[in-house]
Order: sequence, then structure tokens, then C-alpha cells
Amino acid sequence: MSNDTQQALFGYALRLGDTSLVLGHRLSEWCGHAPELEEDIALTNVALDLVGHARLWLAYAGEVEGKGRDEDRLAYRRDVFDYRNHLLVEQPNRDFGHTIVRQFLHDSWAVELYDRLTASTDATLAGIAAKAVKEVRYHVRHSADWLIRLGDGTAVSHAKVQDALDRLWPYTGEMFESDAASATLAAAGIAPDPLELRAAWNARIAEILAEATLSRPADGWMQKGGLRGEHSEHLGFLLAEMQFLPRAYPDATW
Amino acid sequence: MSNDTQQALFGYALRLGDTSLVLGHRLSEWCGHAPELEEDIALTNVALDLVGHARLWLAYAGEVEGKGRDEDRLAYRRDVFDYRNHLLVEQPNRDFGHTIVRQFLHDSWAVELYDRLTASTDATLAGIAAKAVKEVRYHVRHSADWLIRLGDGTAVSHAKVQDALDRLWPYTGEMFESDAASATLAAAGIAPDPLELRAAWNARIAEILAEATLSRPADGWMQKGGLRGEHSEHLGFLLAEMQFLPRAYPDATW
Amino acid sequence: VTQDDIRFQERIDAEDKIEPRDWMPDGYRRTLVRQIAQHAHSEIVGMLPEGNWITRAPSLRRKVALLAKVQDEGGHGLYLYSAAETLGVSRDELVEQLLAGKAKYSSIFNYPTLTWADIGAIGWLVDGAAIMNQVPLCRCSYGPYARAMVRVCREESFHQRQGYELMLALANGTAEQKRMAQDSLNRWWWPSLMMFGPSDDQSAHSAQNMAWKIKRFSNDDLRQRFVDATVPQAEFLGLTIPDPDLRLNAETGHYDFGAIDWTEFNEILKGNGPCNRERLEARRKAWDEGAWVREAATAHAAKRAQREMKKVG
Amino acid sequence: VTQDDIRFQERIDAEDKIEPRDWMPDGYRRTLVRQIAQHAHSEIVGMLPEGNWITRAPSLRRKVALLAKVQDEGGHGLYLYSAAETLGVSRDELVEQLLAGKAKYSSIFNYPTLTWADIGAIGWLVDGAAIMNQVPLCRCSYGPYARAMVRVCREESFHQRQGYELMLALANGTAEQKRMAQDSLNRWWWPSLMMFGPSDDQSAHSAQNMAWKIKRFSNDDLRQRFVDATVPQAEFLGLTIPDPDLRLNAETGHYDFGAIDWTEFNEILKGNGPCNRERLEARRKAWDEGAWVREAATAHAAKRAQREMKKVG
Repeated sequence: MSNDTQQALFGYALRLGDTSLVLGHRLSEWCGHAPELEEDIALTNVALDLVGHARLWLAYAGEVEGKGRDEDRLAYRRDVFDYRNHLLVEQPNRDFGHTIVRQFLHDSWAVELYDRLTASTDATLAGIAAKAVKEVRYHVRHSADWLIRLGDGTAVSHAKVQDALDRLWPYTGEMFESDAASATLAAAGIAPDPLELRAAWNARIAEILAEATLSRPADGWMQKGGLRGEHSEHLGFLLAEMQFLPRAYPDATW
Repeated sequence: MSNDTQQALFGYALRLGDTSLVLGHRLSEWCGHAPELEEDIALTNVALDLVGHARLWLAYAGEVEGKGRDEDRLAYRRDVFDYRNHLLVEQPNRDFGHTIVRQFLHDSWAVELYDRLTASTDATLAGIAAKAVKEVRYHVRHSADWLIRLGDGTAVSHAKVQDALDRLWPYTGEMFESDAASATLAAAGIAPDPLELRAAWNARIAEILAEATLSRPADGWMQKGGLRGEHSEHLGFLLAEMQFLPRAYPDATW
Repeated sequence: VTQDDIRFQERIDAEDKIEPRDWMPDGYRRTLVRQIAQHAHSEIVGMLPEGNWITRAPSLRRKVALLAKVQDEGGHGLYLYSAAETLGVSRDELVEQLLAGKAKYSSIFNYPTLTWADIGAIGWLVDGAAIMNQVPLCRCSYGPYARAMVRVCREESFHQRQGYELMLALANGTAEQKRMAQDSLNRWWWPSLMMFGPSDDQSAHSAQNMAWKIKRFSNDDLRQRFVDATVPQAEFLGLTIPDPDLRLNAETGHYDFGAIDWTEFNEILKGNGPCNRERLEARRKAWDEGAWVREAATAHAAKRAQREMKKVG
Repeated sequence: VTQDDIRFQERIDAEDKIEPRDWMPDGYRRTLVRQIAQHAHSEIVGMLPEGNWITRAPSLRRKVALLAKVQDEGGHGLYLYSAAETLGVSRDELVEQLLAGKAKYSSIFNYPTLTWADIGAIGWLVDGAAIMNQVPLCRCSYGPYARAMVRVCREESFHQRQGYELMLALANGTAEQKRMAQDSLNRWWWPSLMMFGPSDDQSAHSAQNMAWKIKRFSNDDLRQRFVDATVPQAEFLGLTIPDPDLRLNAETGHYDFGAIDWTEFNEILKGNGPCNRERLEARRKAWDEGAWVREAATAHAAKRAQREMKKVG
């Protein structure tokens, strides 16, 4: 593997790992606080899957990097500017509808990406994607079903999820952002060009929003920065909490 | 100084330092979010004083301990079970009325304590208290004035502060808790027996609650544990946030 | 005593399982509803103290394990509410009783989880004590409850081993980790012993519940079993049980232990525990803030049903 | 042009201070209200990005300094609202305009503070740029504004030195700290240059404001002064300004710098900055959730006044 490809692959695995980890963290904050017991279980289950995916991606990132950093070292010892997750997934929890919208926007992207990654020329990437895509298919079904229920539920629920959609929409552009690294990976057949996912993502969004009787916000100015480590003010607090123990007891194993 | 006295004095300075620091932290969370600009400034000012007091107490604690720990080492590198603050001050912010009640219950204790500490046989303790008591007198006037305004304001404000008073009352017992260490310090004329403050505290509470048309809750079962490092679930989150930078960059000076 | 009562007791004595449609005495039904609901509520409230550490789990492996554990507890809550529903009471009714402060849940969950070691201690001690209580319930005379308990116990015993393994990692870790483990044992030991309830001579209903085979062992018996099983585990961890009176009685082969101080336990029962208020408020908040979601789901289901009807019609 | 206008302009030209009760043209009053209010709002909104790091300041000394700084900003807001009130508009009206999204505040506060170094960068660059803008305002033709600015500038220049000192500690610190400082400079440099507003040829009202001595220097002049003052400071820190076109022009003695990309700035003005929504929502939330407190204070004051009246009567 060329040095460029290796660097690009490292960054790519971080992007996927961090995005899964941070979204899993946000979902896990719901644990014990969901609107009904079945959802408490379902959200925890999705969080569990996402942290599971993060482990695989980060372990692989560490391997590609070749500097001896394992999944925990990468998860627990990087500060905000080294995190590569999408801004979308670090947005703090508001109400349940907001969580569902955030999840649906993400899942609709993840399912398309993972589906294509199963055909990666990189066997490890393909293997992880093949495992994860089954779970992600369930996630997107779950979040889409809830979006439909809430959008086409009561006037109150409709207004709430439409507001969440308007709020979160400016964070969706980042999922399709390309750069030199993504070009390198696309050329090598390792990962699809992010832009390639856009049409399928659009189609799913259109279909589900229609069923949910929700309006698609206009594609205006999009927030960016996550992929180069420029996040929102929220990520620092999330990491401070998440990383406390390994930072406070650096010599311990758990 | 005997070993026992030294140990007791160390613990006592920690108790005062941690209590000031944690309360200062809670107040500082209001910064930019208070009900009016004057209060934003006033709460920040009290927070500033309290963190200032914490610096003096912790620096002195480190000196008494004699192991080379300075104020920052003590503030930033101890985990929950080594924190000695009162449970009262770590209770999370709810509404402004709750913050005022928490502050008033604390200030009414602190003003009595600091007043007596100015006569301590320990010159450093007396000196710190002499500096701090002037500020604490202002604090208690500020929190008492607001308690009266809110208690004797509208029906809504009355209900809110009465509820806060009922919630926070079980945390007041701890301020008057004595143990072997406090007995040692009292015997040496270093610090008053905590119980000694109770009558004056009661008198002020009675006076202000009467003016605020609020009812004093019954003295039922009191929550304890702060003085032996058994806190509420909230302190860990507070410390994770507060200590992030020194933990994440252990070799840095700032 | 009616003919029905006599026949019912004969079935119980013959170790027959009572099923939902079978005749049963009102007292039997009431006792079971209360006990199963209390058990279900405990699972749900119990998600909170452990959930408190999910975002701070110190490794991704531990985080995943804790998420899975808390999810299992939600699952136990589900089976148990279902078992209670077979006795003619709805889940919503039971939840309302909990939120109104009218139903009990295990007092142990009114203690805070203060350090990561508490996650180990809950698995090892609290789940350990729960299993002692619950294994006999797998043979409870009421079929749906007994069957739910089989599944619950299997998962709980996995959790218990996991908790012990977590403690072992701490006990074998740095001095600070070991201190964390010991501190946690100090705080959870006595509350765990209290989980078995008051001494037999203080305990109401016991005789009737034994006769109905809802209960099969006395509180004191179960507590003794727990102590006997746990003391050697603590020794293996190199931790000290905070009881100066604890010693192996060579004659009985059991561990003698100190007198339990019930003052704090009774205060917690009265609502004065460190976390009673917060636990119930957390549950109420989740319920109240979720109302619009549940209403939306109902409204949507109705719309959908209506559309289906139109299509069919 | 009336006689009043002419006399007014003569007073201005003579460097007379205009005071609240003096006659003034409507346009002068409107311009000042808008500018002072915008300035006051900026102080208040500016408390948020810095307040974001108070609970995480890395030493108690830094925490105290940051608390004091943010408190000063609240104080500046107070003086400035008072100065605006002398022009016949109430603070509540101005705050309502802010909360309704109808009044502007400095766009710079719509950027996030992502690391501790940003606290240094805000002091050094943002306060530095503010001072460049504000020092000439100490000689503004409107007396109350000019006097408020004297106090504001004194404190701001203390903040600026403090910010620079914070950056110096990072620049002289570990590799990670230095990286933090450089990253922060990279993010804040261009937005700081944009604080001076559009180029003179793009800027409306400038000529009239100059004539009224509300403004004394052009945007481009002030921006150049800022660059000239700041580049050597960055060099002293050992940090690199993120502008490949930056170089000292030997002929002019000034630093030439690259073209400013106004796209992002314009998006932020339209409300699309990284934090526009959050900043305004934070202020609105504080205001709305504080309503009961303000009402209680008013009600209590009325009760007290009534009691006093009774006593007197």
C-alpha cells in the first residue's frame, strides 16, 4: 500500500469509527429515559451495535496506522481536533423526535455506504462492512418507521420532527464531502466517492419524508469541519465525560 | 503541630476549599444564562470570590500536608472519593430559585464559620477567613435579598423556592457534622466545633424565611457522606468536565 | 376455606403449575401481582444507576458489555410486566403505581453509583443477591412467573460473572483501582445483605407465601447462602468485607456475620435514601416527556388502520 | 439642511461633545442607537463562547481570570445599554430586538470555542481588533458613548494582554499546546480581519459617520493597523499566520496581506454561521426562563412600596 493510500485509509477508518462511536454515545445517553420501555431497549440496542462497529473501525485504523494504537487508545486518548466524526452525530440530544431525525439522516447514509463497502478491494474493510450492514439495515428501518409515525402522527409530533429536520439538515452536507483522501481511496477501489451515495440517499429521504408528510428543507449553506477536526462546541464536553477514567488513571487496565 | 492536628487541619482546609470550588463551579455554569444582566454579573462575581477562596484553602491544605501538592494539583488531580465538599453545593443547577436557595443555605453557614475562624489560633486560617468573610457577608446579603424577593414575590416564585427549599433541606445537616478531626481542631482553638454554628444559622434562616413568607422544612433524615468522600452521582460528571485539560495534558503548564 | 381453596392447595402441593386461566384465591393473585410488579419495577429503575456509567465506561469492551447488560434489564422488565399482565392488570396501571410512588422497587437502587467499581459491585453483589432470591422462583407455583424467571436467572448469572470479572480486573490492577474496588465493596456490602429483607421473625406473609410456593426459602436462609457464597469470592479478590464480626463458624460450616443496622434501610424505604427522589423523578420525566411520542404512535396506528379499512372496503 | 443641522455640524467640527439633552439630527440618533446597541449586544453574546470554557479552565488562576473577564463583558454591556438609553430607547426594547433576531451583534461570536487556546485567541485577536475599532470611539462626538468607551477600552486592553499571555504560555509549552495555539490562530485569524467590516469601497454610511465623528478611521485603515500590530506578536509567539500572501512591504512599511474571502462572512451575516442559532437560542432561553424571576422582583418591589406607603400614611 502506498503511503498516501495508507494515510487516506487510516483517516477513513477513523471517520467511520468516530462517527459510530459518537452517535452510539449520544444514543446511550437515552438509556433509561426513553418514551417507552420498548424504545429504551431499541435505542440501547442501536447504541450497542454502533459502539461495536466503532471498535472494529478503530481497531483497523490502529492497524493501518501501524503505531501500536489500539481501539481504546484511539477512542480515549485523542482530543477534539483529532476526532473525525460528522458534526451531525455530535449534536446533543433534544427530544425523542430530534434523536430519530438525526438517526434517520445518518442511517440512510450508512446503509448506502456499508452496502457499497462490502465490495471494497480492501478485504478487512469489506469484512467489517458485511458484518455491520446487516445491523444498519435494521437501524434504518427502525428510524424510518419512527419518522413516519411521528411525522404522520399528531400535529404536535409533526411539528416537532419538522423542526428537528430543519435544524439538522445543515449537517447533512458533510456526509458527501470529498477530498484528496477520498479520491485516493475511490481510485484504489477501497471506498466509494462520498458523492456517489448522494442519489440513493436522496431517494430514500424523499420516499420516507413523503410517507411521513414532512417537507425536505432547502439545501442551503452546509456546516462543515468534522472531517478536519473542526467540530461544534459540544464534542469537547462529550469527550471529557467519555474519556475521564482512562485519562485520570493512565496506567490502569480495566 | 501534632500529627493528628496536622491531618485534621489538612482535611479541614480541603473541606473548605472543595466546598468553595464546587459551589463556584455550579455558579459559573450560570454565566451568560441568568434571568437578567445584573444577576449574570452578580452570580459570576460570587463564583469568582468562591474560586478565589478555594485557591487559598487548597494552597494552604497542600502546605499543611507537606507533600508538594499545590492548589491545582489538589483541585485537578483528585477523584470523587477524595473530594470533601458538602453534598449541598454539588447539587446540580435547576432554576434560578433553586440556585438562590442553595446559595443562601450555604452562605448562612459560611458567614458564621468565617466570622469565627478569624479568631483561629492558626494564623493562616485566621488570615484567609478575615479576607473571605468580607466577601461572604456580601454573598449572604445577596442571596437573602433574592430569597425574600422570590418567596414574597408572586405565587409562582413562592412555590418554586419553597420546592427548592424542601429539596435541599436534607443536605443541610452535613454542615454541622462533627467527627474526631473537628474535635481535635476545636480543642486546639483552630476551628469552631461545627455544631457551634447551628444556633446562629438557625436564627438567620428563621429570620429570612419569615420575611420571605417561606416555611422551614422539618429536620428529618439528613443526607451525609461528602465529608468522607461519599458524594452524589453528580460530582463525578462535574469533575470530569473541570479536570479534563490537566488530565488530558498531564505534562503541560498553563 | 372453600372447596376451591382446598383443591388449589392440593394442586400446589402436587407441584402443579398454576396458569392464567386457572382458578386462584384472590390473595394469591394479589400477592403475585405485587411481587412481580415490584420485581419488574426494580429492573426498570435498576437501569438508572448502571446507565449512569455507560458514557464513562473505561474501555469500549466494557462499554459494550454494560450497554448489553442494561438492555437485558429492560428486557427482564418487559417479560415481568407481561407475566403480571397474565394476572389481569395492565402494564400502564403498574407503571402509574410506580410513578405515583405507590409501588415499591428494590431499595438497593436508591444508592448512587459513585465510581466505576460500583458497576462491578452491582454485578457481583446485587445481581448475586438477586439470583439467590430468584433461582427458587424458577420453581414458583405460578407458571408464567416461573418461566420468566428461568430466562431472567440465566442472564443474571451471566451478569454476575461479568461483574465479578470486572472487580477482579480492579483488584489485580493499580493501587488506585484496588482502592476503588475496596471502597465499593464497603458501600455495597450491607445494602446487599439487606436485599433479602427483614429477619424471618420480622417478616409478614412469609408462611402463606411458603404454603403457596411463591416463596421457598426464608429471608435469613437466603441471606446466609449469599454470605457463604460471597465471602470466599471476596477473599479471592483480596478485598476485605466491612464486617469485623464476620468469621467462619467451624461447627455450622457457615459464616457468622455482624448484626445488620436497619436504620438506614428503613429510612430508604420511607423515601429518604440518597437517590429515591432522583430515581422516581427520572422515570416520571421520561414518561411525561414521552407522552407526545406515545400519542403520535397511537394516532398514526389509527390512521393506518383506517387507510387499510378503506382499501379493503 | 436646516439651521439646526448647520449648528450641529459646527459643534461637531469644533470637537464639542453632544449630550443627551442637546438637539441632534434624527439620522445621528438612529445611527448611534444602532451602533451602541450592536456593541452592547456583542458584549452580551460574547459572554457565551468564552463562558463555554470557564468550567474547564486548566488552572484555578486561569479560571479566576476568565470569570473576571466575562464579568467585565457583562459590565460593558450594562454601560453600553445605559449609553443607548440616554438616546431615548429602553434596554428592554433593545434586548427584544436582539432576541427577535432584528438587531445585529458582532459575527465573530458565531464561531465556536473549540479548545482552550481559543480563549487566548479571543483575547489576543478578537479583543485586539475590538480595541482598534474602539479606541477612536473614546473621542466619539456623542458624550455618553465616548465616556463609556474610555472605561471599556481600559478593560479590553487588559483582556488583550491577558489573552496574549495565555497564548504565550501555550506557545512556550508542550508540542501539543503549541499545536493547540497554532490551530486556534488558523481558525481565528481571518474572522478577526473581517471584524473591521467590508472594504471602504463596499461600505455604506461611512462618509456621513466620518463627518459626524462617530467613525474616525476607515475600515481598511483600521484593519491595516491591526495587521501591522499583530504580525510581530505572532512572530514573537513562534506561530504562523495562515496567509501565504502576508509580507512586509518595504516601501510602505506596512504588511501586505491576502484577499479576504467574504463568502463565509456573508453566510454568517445571513444566520448560517456555526453558532448563530445556538447563541440566540441561549439568550432567548435565559430571557424566557428568567421571566418568572423578573416578575417576582417586580411584584415584590410593588408589595414593599405599598407597605412603605402604609407606614408613611
